[in-house]
Amino acid sequence: EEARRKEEHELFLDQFGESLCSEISQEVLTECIKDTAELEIKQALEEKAACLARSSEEVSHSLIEETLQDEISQLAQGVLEVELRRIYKFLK
Amino acid sequence: MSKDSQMRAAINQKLIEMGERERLKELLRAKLIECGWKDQLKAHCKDVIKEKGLEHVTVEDLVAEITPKGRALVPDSVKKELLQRIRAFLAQHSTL
Amino acid sequence: MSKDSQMRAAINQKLIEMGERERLKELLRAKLIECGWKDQLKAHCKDVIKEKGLEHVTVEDLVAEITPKGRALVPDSVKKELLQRIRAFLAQHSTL
Repeated sequence: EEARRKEEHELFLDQFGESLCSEISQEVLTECIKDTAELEIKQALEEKAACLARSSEEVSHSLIEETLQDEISQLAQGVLEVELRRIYKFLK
Repeated sequence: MSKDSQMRAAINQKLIEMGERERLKELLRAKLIECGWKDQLKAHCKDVIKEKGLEHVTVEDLVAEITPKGRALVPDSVKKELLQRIRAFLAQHSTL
Repeated sequence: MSKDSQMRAAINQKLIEMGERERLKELLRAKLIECGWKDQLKAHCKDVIKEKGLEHVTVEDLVAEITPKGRALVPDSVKKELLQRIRAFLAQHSTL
């Protein structure tokens, strides 16, 4: 009788242990999975925003550089032509 | 309430009162980091985000996608260790 | 292609598709006149010609000489305004 009760108790502890293990694992995994997903999305969004900010600055810089090159070239040509015409007129 | 249910309720209460439930959860969290599970899950997250596109994926979508692999990736050794801790506690704190 | 290069290419494409790139260049040209940049650089040009001598200077020489100052003379407020315009455009039209 004693042995039978002991055996029953051991079986109960085994089964209960397994179900508790499963329950705690489920709880921790659900929590970790959700936290990880949230963090990864947050980090991805932050990285994207940073990339967009950097790239916008670079695009802006390129646009300025391109425009300056055009303007400087035109300006230099224009000023030189005016000076040459002035000198030519003076010489005439 | 059956005798078994009573015993389960009593043990659960003891687990909580003695802080052991929290310690077991902490142990599992630590083991999941130590064995590389968390890093594997992060990598899987990144793959899913890349595949679906960041603008198309919500937290709920991502959780649904990564959960099967997340559960499958838990090493047997980690489950075994948790179970051993639980059994040790039960052996100490449950009486016939 | 790096993520940044891809993003830059995508931004440029959007700006071009919607005609915004041309509008931004026009805006910049107008600002460069408005803030006196053009006048300052013209004066600098004349100084360089005077210094080097008209017979010794080509358009290429002149461009090479005045470009550093040309870049330095662009007011920060103009650069800032251009960047803000780009950001506002992307906020409105972005599926990047």
